[in-house]
Amino acid sequence: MSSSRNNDPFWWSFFGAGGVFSSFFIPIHVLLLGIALPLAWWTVEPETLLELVRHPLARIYLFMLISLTLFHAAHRIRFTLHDLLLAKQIDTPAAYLCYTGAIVGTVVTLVTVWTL
Amino acid sequence: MTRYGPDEYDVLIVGGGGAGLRAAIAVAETDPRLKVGVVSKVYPMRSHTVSAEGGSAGVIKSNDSIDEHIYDTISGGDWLCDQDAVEAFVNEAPKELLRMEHWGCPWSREPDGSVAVRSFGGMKNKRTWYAADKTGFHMLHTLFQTSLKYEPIRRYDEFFATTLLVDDGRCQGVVALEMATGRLHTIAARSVILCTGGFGKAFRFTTNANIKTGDGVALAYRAGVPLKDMEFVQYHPTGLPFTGILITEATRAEGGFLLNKEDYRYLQDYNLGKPAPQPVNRTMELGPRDRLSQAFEQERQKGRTIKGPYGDYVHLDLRHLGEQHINERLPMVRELCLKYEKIDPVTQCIPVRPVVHYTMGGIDVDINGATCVEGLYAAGEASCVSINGANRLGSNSLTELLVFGARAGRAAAEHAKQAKPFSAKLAALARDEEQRIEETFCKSGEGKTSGDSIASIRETLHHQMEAGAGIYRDEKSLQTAKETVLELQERAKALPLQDSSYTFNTELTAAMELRNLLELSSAIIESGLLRTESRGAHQRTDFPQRDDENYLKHSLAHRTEYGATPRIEYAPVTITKWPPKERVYG
Amino acid sequence: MDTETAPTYKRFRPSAYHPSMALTWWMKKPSYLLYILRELTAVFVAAYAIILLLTVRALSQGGEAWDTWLATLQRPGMILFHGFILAFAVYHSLTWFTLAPTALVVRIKDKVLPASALIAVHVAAWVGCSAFIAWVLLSA
Amino acid sequence: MDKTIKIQVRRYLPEKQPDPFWQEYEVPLEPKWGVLDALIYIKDHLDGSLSYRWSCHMGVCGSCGMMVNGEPALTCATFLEEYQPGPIRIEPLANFKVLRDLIIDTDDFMGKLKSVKPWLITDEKRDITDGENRQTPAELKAFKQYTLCINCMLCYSACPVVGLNEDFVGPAAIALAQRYNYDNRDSGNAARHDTLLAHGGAFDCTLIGECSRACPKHVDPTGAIQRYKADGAMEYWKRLIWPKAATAPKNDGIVKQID
Ligand SMILES: Cc1cc2nc3c(=O)[nH]c(=O)nc-3n(C[C@H](O)[C@H](O)[C@H](O)COP(=O)(O)OP(=O)(O)OC[C@H]3O[C@@H](n4cnc5c(N)ncnc54)[C@H](O)[C@@H]3O)c2cc1C
Ligand code: SF4
Ligand code: F3S
Ligand code: FES
Repeated sequence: MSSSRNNDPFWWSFFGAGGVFSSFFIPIHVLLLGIALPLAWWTVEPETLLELVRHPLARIYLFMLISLTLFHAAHRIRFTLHDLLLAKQIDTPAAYLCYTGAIVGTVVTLVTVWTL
Repeated sequence: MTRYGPDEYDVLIVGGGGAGLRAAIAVAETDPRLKVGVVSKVYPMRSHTVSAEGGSAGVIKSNDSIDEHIYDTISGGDWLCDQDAVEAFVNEAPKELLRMEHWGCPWSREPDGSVAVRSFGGMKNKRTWYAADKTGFHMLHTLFQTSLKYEPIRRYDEFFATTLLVDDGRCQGVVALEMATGRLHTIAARSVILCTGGFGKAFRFTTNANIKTGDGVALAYRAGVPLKDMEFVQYHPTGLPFTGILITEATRAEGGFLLNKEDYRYLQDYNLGKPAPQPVNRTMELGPRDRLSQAFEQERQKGRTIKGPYGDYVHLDLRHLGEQHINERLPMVRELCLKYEKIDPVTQCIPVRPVVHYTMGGIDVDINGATCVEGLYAAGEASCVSINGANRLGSNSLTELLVFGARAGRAAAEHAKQAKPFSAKLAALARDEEQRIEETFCKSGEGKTSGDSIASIRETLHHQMEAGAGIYRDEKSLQTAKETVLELQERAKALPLQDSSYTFNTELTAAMELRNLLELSSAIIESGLLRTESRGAHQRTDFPQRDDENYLKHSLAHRTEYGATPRIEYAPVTITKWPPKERVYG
Repeated sequence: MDTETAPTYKRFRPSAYHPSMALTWWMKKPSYLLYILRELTAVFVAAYAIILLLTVRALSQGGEAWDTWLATLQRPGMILFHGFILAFAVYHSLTWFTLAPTALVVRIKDKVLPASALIAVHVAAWVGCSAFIAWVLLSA
Repeated sequence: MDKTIKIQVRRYLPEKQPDPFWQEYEVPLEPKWGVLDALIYIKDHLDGSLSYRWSCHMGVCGSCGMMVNGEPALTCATFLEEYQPGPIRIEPLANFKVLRDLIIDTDDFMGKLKSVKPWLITDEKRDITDGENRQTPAELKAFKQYTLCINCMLCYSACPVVGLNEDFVGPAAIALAQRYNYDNRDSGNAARHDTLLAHGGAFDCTLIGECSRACPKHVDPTGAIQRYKADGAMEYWKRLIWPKAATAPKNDGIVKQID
């Protein structure tokens, strides 16, 4: 066992925050925007929707939801890869890959909600 | 963790139970320059101290007094205790228990945050510290975990000590079998402390764990140390019939009743006072263990006990205490009953019978744990100081581990500092030991399927000890037991094994344990045979009275040779302020 | 002491065997399988985070982009995929709530709140959050 | 003959055969017998060469853990009757090296226990003459559950992470660290962070929860670990943002040898 500190608690904090956010909010979005809207169970003008998401609170909310969910998922996927492939060597590359993905996603999200 | 080859220590402790660990810490605290080794045939936290439930006695509350604890102990021991030792013990007890508190032991507490104490059999006041009903467990784990922080302490886990290295009149270490590899190690030490526990496994129905085979006692015996007061074997009145699992005395302290076949609290017929609505210390169910076990035996002879597949039993009734009280104060008792007897003490009576519990006798040591062999010390249940006399009071033993473990540790440390160099002969002694083991056990029994097995010898021994040296004994029963044990020793002279592996050969260790038990049994029987009186746990139906004139003295069993009757000598009992009286309860 | 003359007991160095875990370890017990399924929710939840991001983008790019995106969402395959996502997301939420009490110890006076109460609080909050989001969107 | 039950034991005799093998025995089906009693019967009457560990026979010493029909169990507290009609499969605890038959190598576990500094660490030395530390029943209750661990290692056998990642310090060790962390007499949290925050520490646990399900003493290592993660993450951020305010380890209580 090495006694050097590493950054697991850092990633875990985001994993936890993302877990809370995504578990509370993702399902309803899937239901409304991914199923109800395409099936036309309800209709809405894109302009109204755009106005809604332009509200500063909505921007913050969307940013947090998407970014934290990505971090949450990145952390889980990293560990699941390790669990399923039984390969210790894979942990470091997997960690880089997953967290980089989440960081890139976060930047893209930031730009997107900023420039709405 | 393991180093191969001859290791050298200042102090080597054999046994990782409460006494052994306390001694190890005492050495490390006396002088951190001393190297301490702890040899144990099981990992320390598997030691039998782990199963002690009820508590550990020490005067702490203002309504209690040192004098009363001393008196309870001496009278409980039927005046066979050495009173100077009891005084030292009672005086140091509170300090040792406080030390445990400072090491983190999770003692149960009063609402104001001070430690809580409870009543215990034979104790006049509440003075038994407890940690729910897992006191020994918590004490052992606290000691073990605390011992981990002392760098000078090195452990030899799962090493089985097979003999002491004695040369030039000094004990200079042990030979130990590393169970994982089958290799014998020579471990040299300037002082050796034996803390190997008791030998209740000489009997069939016992609360004792599989490991309680008195190895260290036998080791000292073979090295020429006499064994003191071996005839005193304590029966605990309440064990579960098949498993021998102990139902703690705390059940009775909390108010449990003992009922015979007719649902009658039979203890009132045996000079133990009259039933009262609340438990009263030193009366009825809270009388001392020997009296309660004897009362059971008499009830049995009157045919008033209940018959079961594993012998006769009576009922321990807790139902009136209520579910909440039982859950709070006796959770482990409920758990054990549900598991091992499939009954719930909240709604059903618990079947109980007396079971062998504690061996008062053991290695003859002085008040500092020193034996008559230079450099050899002993503490804990393996030793006999004696503070327990003819009958140990419940909850004195855990405290004894601490007080005398620490004392022996300090004395052994002092001795180690001034001891002379090791003799050159140790290696040769170890080679002899190797040869003895090979000859006794290893000369090919492989493929052996029947014949003299460890199990059959052990079964006969158990049966004979129960029948001949049980709760009640007489000349005839002891004589029969003596002859049988002599025969068994003859049969066990060579015990070839089926298992010829070196890796974890538990058959080999079982065979060595059996030989140890046989030797100790013959000492129990011979000491009992010659003590023609009744005192404490030693009850002779042919000599029902206590005889202070002739037997207010310790018996000392000296080994003659393997398979021969020991020679019994006597030593005076130290009486300081408390002259012998009749033991009155009720 | 002299090592050479120490007893030469026939020493056997144990060669231990270490059974290693099989690639299929997670199929050995139902509880392991449920665990792996729980972890796999992350893939679907992340997928939806990306879809949500794309939805917002399409919205900001206006008319035509939005229509194309809506058409994509309306493909049967996409609907089916969302069905999967929803199932996993709900499983994710439920497992998250049931595990929340493991880390949380809530004391009210001297009593520790039982896990079941904590789970109930979480589920109630979940329903509340969902209703709020639905209200905001549907009433827009 | 009375009723019997078949017991299949996973055996390993390194000196005779390089590979483990199965051996079947038939033992009486006694109503009160635990699986351990069956093993004792085998050793006493059928095959003296079968090796396993046991001691207390009452579920407190923690020696007799084995896999019974694929699940980790204390064999002295698991009863034959529950497995009728059999056969019962007994294997050494999973996720450990096996030395022989049902005996596993526990050295690694013992080292891990020690690595979390499981002893009371105090800021200032207290003397016996200072008397007892006060601890109310409520304060005792805050950590009591974590004191109940018997070191049986069943949780290590149940936890896949232990099997997948040998560095993981494991459920019982973390629960033991928490036992001291939540003790109001202790101030050693900082010293224990070194092990628990690091690689192999609490954050390697992926909350599978099997450890708590396997634990015969209801220690709930899962809860202990999760609670540590919350505390440890807080500590991590403190150290990151404002290192001075973070609890610096003052001492770790280790008593060194003087040379
Ligand atoms: C069920 C039960 C309940 C009890 N409850 C109480 C109670 O409530 N209060 C009380 O005061 N007392 C109680 N007692 C008595 C008390 O627990 C014991 O007397 C005490 O624990 C003995 O401790 P010990 O350290 O002497 O030996 P043990 O704890 O038995 O330890 C012996 C050690 O010696 C080692 N050892 C033995 N042989 C060898 C060998 N050949 N080579 C190497 N190592 C060896 C073992 O590995 C072990 O570590 C109870 C006893 C029992 C059986
Ligand atoms: S936490 Fe439970 S399962 Fe794990 S070692 Fe301790 S008692 Fe055994
Ligand atoms: S099973 Fe293992 S992954 Fe964590 S919750 Fe228990 S330690
Ligand atoms: S033998 Fe002690 S726990 Fe089973």
